[in-house]
Amino acid sequence: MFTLLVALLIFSVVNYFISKASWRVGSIINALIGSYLIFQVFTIPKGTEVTIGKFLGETLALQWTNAGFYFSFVSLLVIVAVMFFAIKWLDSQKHPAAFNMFILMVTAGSLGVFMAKDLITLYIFWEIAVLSSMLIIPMGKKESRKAAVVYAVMSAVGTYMFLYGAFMIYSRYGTFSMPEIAKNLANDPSTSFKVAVVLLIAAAGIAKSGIFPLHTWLRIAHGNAPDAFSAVLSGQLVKLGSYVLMISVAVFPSLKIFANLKLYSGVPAPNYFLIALGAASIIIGTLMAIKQDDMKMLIAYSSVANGGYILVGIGTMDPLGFEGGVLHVFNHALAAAVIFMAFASVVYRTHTKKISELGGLIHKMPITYIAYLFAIISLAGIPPMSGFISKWMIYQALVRKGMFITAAIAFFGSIGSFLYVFRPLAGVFLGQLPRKYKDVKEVPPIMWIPMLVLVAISFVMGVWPFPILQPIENMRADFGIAPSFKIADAQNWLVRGFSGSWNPVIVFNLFITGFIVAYILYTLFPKPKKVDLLKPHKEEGAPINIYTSGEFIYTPELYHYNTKFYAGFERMYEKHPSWEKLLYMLAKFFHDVGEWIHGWFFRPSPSAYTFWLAMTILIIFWVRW
Amino acid sequence: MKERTMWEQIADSLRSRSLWMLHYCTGCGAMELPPTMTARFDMERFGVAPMATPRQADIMLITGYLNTKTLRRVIYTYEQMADPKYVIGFGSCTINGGIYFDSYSTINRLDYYIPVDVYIAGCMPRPEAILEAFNYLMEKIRKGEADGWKRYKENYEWYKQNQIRSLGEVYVHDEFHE
Amino acid sequence: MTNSMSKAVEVLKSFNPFVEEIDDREIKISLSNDKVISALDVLKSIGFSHLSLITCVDWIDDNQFELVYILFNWEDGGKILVSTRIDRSNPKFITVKELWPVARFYEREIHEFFGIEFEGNDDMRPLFLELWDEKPPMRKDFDPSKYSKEKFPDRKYEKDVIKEAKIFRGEING
Amino acid sequence: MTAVYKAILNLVIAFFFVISLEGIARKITARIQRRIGPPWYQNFIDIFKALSKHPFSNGWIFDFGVLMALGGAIATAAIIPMGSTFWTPFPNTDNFFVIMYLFAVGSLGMAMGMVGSGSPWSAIGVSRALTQMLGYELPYLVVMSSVMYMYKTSSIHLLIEKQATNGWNLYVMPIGAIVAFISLIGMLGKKPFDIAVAPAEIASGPMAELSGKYMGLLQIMHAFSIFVEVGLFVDLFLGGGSLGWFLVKFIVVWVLATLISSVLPRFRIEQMLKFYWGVPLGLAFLNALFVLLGWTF
Amino acid sequence: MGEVKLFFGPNHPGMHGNFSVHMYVEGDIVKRARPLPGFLHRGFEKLMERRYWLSNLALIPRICVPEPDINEACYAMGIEKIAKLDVPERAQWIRMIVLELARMANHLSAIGGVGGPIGLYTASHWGTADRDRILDIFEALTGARVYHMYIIPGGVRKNMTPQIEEMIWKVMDYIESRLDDYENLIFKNRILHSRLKGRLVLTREQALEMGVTGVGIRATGVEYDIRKVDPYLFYDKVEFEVPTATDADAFSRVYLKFKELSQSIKIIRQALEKMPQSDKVNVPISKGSALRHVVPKGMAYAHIESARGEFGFFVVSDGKNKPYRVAVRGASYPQGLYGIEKYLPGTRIEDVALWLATMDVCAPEIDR
Repeated sequence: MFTLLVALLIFSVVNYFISKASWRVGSIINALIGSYLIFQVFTIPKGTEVTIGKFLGETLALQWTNAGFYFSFVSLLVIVAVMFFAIKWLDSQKHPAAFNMFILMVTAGSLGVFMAKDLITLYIFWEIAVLSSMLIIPMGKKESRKAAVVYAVMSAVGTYMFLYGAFMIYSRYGTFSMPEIAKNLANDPSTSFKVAVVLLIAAAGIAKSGIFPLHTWLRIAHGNAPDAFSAVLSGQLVKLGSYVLMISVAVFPSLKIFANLKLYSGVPAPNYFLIALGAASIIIGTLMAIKQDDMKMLIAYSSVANGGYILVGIGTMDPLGFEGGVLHVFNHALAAAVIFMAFASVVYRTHTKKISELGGLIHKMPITYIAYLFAIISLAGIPPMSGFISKWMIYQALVRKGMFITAAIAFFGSIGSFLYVFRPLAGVFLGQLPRKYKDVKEVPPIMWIPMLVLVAISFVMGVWPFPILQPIENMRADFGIAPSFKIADAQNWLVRGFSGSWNPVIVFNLFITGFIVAYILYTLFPKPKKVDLLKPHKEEGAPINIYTSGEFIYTPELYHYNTKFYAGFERMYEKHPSWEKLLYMLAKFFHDVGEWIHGWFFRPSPSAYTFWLAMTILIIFWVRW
Repeated sequence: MKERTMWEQIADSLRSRSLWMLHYCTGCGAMELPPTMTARFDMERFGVAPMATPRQADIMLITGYLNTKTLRRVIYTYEQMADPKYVIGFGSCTINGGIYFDSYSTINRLDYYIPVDVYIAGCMPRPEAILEAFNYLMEKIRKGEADGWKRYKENYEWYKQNQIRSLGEVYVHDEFHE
Repeated sequence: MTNSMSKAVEVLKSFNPFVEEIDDREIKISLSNDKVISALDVLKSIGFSHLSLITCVDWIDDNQFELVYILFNWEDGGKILVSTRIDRSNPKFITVKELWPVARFYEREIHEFFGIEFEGNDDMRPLFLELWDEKPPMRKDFDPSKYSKEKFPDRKYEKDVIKEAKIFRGEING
Repeated sequence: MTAVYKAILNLVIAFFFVISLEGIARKITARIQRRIGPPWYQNFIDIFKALSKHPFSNGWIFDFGVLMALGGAIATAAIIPMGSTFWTPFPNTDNFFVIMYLFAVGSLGMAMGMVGSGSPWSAIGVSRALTQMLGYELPYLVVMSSVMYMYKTSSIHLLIEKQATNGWNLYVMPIGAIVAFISLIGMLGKKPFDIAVAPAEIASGPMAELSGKYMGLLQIMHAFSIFVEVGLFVDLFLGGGSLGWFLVKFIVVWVLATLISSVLPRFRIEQMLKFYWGVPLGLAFLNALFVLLGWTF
Repeated sequence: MGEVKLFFGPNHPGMHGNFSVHMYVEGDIVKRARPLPGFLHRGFEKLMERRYWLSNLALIPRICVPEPDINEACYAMGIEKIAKLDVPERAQWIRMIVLELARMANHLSAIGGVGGPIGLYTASHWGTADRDRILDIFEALTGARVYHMYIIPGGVRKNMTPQIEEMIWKVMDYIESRLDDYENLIFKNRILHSRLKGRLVLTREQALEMGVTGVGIRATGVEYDIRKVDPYLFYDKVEFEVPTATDADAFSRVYLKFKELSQSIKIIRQALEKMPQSDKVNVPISKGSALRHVVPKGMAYAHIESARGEFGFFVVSDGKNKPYRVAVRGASYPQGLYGIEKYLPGTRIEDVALWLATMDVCAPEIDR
């Protein structure tokens, strides 16, 4: 395993030089390596352990667990899809070679995180992933540099809290190894220490997966990263955070550790805190996503909300909730990756990411549209896509535990997700095509095939979820979250909840039957006459032939409703308190203080320098004597 | 006239009993429509109901005089309606210009521009007359004789030429429509 | 004459008005066209603040247009018709949209139907007519009947058909 | 195999029964407005007439949206239990959340197809419909969660069975039932909440571009939706009973909703949200609290 | 981009009559609006110049459809002013009754018409059905339901029989008994309050600047009613109040119409009581056959308080048998054109229909 990671890291540098010669060859090699890795993760036997070095007298090791396998597999799916996507997409970028290098580093870093057995190894690979992704974000765009800084700072806030936690643990137990820590924590009498440690470790996850107080970087980083890389950011890198959150509540078995801290329906207090943060993220993510005009920022906020779902699900430590949360990792990774790739395709062709400047692209980019459509069906949690299964599980857990307020927030987020995913659908793909895009073409197959493959995986897992549920069941067994029954009952084709079950195959068949019946009804009756929505583009002086109140309209872009799509709803929270604004105010305050000090101490005049020199000497002498 | 198939006969009989009219008051005859729709005369009894847009409507009521500005919209709207579609001309203005026969802005006969299935005489026609006209139209549809939409297709060139003669152009471009 | 009207006549003395009494609450004041705007300003300030109508009469025999501003006093119900005549061959006048903003539309209408230009009122796009290709229709020398006959064909009735035409039964389709 | 027959019976009942009821609702509204109103079978004529016309299609996504809407509605209607375990086509799949989300397929299909028509009126209508969904679903789902929490099951036929021993939920948790009924009116798109298709404001919104058979298919879809919405309410709050009783209760709920809607004007969109997120949501949480504390009848 | 261009009309269900508002919206806020009238333009003023003084009677009711009698009354009063005619007293009373009935008919359909935009269709059904009772009176009195051609220069066309008087009494009692139902259905409805109260406020300054008359200005708290300020007919001989409100919003405008209904009933009852019995209800405007009717040279402006505000006819005669010029002051001209352009921006899409309904924008009298 370690050789694999090291080889990846070394080859990423080699690939830089290959890509310098021909970036296309480099990216093809990347894609092949990625595909190989997907097969590779299946071959590694579970429980393999490799020692990689020593730190403070502790061995650093890698371990291949069920959780690591699941997360690696999901990550690789996303990364490989993006790698294939990039083979063509990179020609719109200025630094394809650097992209090829860093994306391979990100892969290595993330795999390392999922393989890490101890906190320090995790930290090292974490930083590799974060720093290499940070270097991709500003690629070629000056205005994105600030985004990279925000991303790094937010990440660092989390990471240093994580490190602090890790060293607190070390100073008390003298170990970094996670299984050891879990054992020690369970027996530790000091509650405050345990709470502090768990929350500090979780802080890295909170920062990375964009949970409430540290969610602000998502919008900036996702919005400004290179378009295809946003798919990796949202689909894969954010999941590192979910992994750490899972570590902090499941690998360190919170049910056992905080057995005396259970407040209500068997959920420990720190988990409550995390669930509350998750719920806040759901609300903030949903509300903010609904009002975004930039389509990438919209999905960035939706990642905040979905990160909240994952945290809520895992945080309940309920068999169903945990499985739902972990499955949601998979669903959201695939859906967000496809959505960002679809947007990257749109930007690739139209060079804008503002919803208000687009429209009617379905006439020109139908395949991208299909990919986007199925991705949002999954994201909104509508059967027969797999997104529904995880939401169903999370609801089951919440209702079973009687957590009504969290459940209401989860429902709000779920219905809110209809609103925000529909907005780009209506504003970008449907409606009227603006004149300036009348010569836009569909993206080449190498760009749409990865999207369709991911969509197909999500679809198949929605109809027959048992292959993906099995590793999750294994994981749950590892963490000892006792199942009272088998959730994924593949013999009876059932997914079982705490009471009541459903059969994804029947649901899918019903849907298909309904669709076929509808289609038969449709064909029975007279054939429709086509209304050519593109007529104003083709023919000068032809009015738009749809309902226009009887008047004549010739300008398609004026007859396309995409600005302030939910105006009535957006108006309700126009003047909302904003965490982001508060952070900005703080940043501005510190900046001003710095400026002030800078201005005070470093006046650009010789006399000032002389004065301060004299003062310094005086102080030194005063201290000396 | 061609023989209708059984399906067409059934369809025609259904169409006759569910007439959705376009909610468009082109002239003053629309003033007697609310009484016809409401409690006193209640034309929903016969399945006649107002509809919002031309796409859904079956009948278009030309409720009185049409000036050239309205006629353009009427033609445009008529072409947006789904086949089969029927037109009822209200009042003498649609028949021969009525009291506005010498006006510089109103047309004098409607069937010169779009085919009309039923005319109602009078200015303005009473609700009873409107109901009678609806019943007559229903009967015509049932018998398959209300074929204005077919005539419009067959004589499209003729109608277009008449429209251009009176209107100049149908799809007007002016500062409102750019 | 109501109080306000006598006062108005009093105030307008300096403008050389020609005052005609139509009714006990309605007078007509004719002014030369350079004094109209200031007279309207004065009238507005003494209570005739409601502009009922601006209209125009085409005196083709005198080759003049008569512009009539009808003002109304909400306090005692006095009506004043302020009238002025302008040249018909080069019809131009000054807008009163600063006094009454709504006058913009009255003037636009007069421009459309009589062809009078109002200086200061830029918005003179056609309002009621569309693609109008003749002289302004309200002028006396425009014959609507002829225009209608040319443009809008009429239904031709033959003598014996009229009796049998079941117009009501709708059987006379073209 | 019996499941398939039962599902077909579901669909047949949904079609004939609900469309007759829609005609009867028109009749009731007409009586309130002091008119005679159309015959009860008028809606059948309307639908088949619409299907027989030669429609316009605004592109393939328009067709696909309509098919998806109807398909989703058919799929959902086929799962709904009709008042007893015997009349439950798929006892393993009649989970509440499955029904709610399967139902959303139809809504999404309709929204997509209608916006795909390219008309801004439709887009405005769809944006209103989705916003409205945010309004009524929230109190409804909270009430439903408390029902499911109380009976420890989310399977509809089990909930019906539990009511047979425990008494109707209408008596057990009257507050919840009232909130659910208010939400039901919004779900049905009846009068104070028919914001999405307000004809005088946005020219019937999503339906602005529908012609001929598209209109007909969507009316059939609407009938299935009503069957799902009212059927769920009857199942969850008015106990079970034989198929006949189920239909009788269905009629009662439907007529009540029609009566209420015929004397109310419609809300503006944010007034609707404020309304739903005010008293009904509060009551829903109160109901949940009562359930948690065991204070049910 | 960003703004969407929508046409509210002519073929829009929220549009009463044939009129178009062309609006640029952002979200659901109207950013700019422009009226597009002229769909009902028939060239009335031109056509009147081509017809004899009395033939015009057939033409003028058609200027404003919901309330045609005001046209006849204005036209007749204008001619009477120029010709200095004395109209028989009974004819004046009958005219008053007819005008008030017309006002009631218009108000009933307007109150019902507010039901359309806000979805309270029951109100429109009730309103229209009750309006039909008034149309029955007209039918008995004049022979026609909508266009009556009843008020002619010099009086009214036919005398009012005692049976008709009795019928009017009955209908007035009936409508008065219905007022409570309206109050309960419409004006006590909380949802309707939330829709209309505080919306579309037109302050007094704005109303005066625009020249809005009728309920539009009375809703700002001013008792500006031509029946009181400039009494015509015998309005100075009957007792009635001019209801006013201070909110100046859409609700108060509708509510004022409702209040005026009972005032109209009061006026009609007084008129029926005070009306002298006589057979003489008209005087010829000049000697000779109808074709040779001439009106002396002169010009006059006659205006009355219609249901929508000040409605006036400016009549010019050159002493021949045809009018030289007739100009019409439509009551909804200011709010229908200037008001839409100036004061509609900033409101919502759903308020546009309410503006048209509560401000009583009547397209035919704008277009003529």
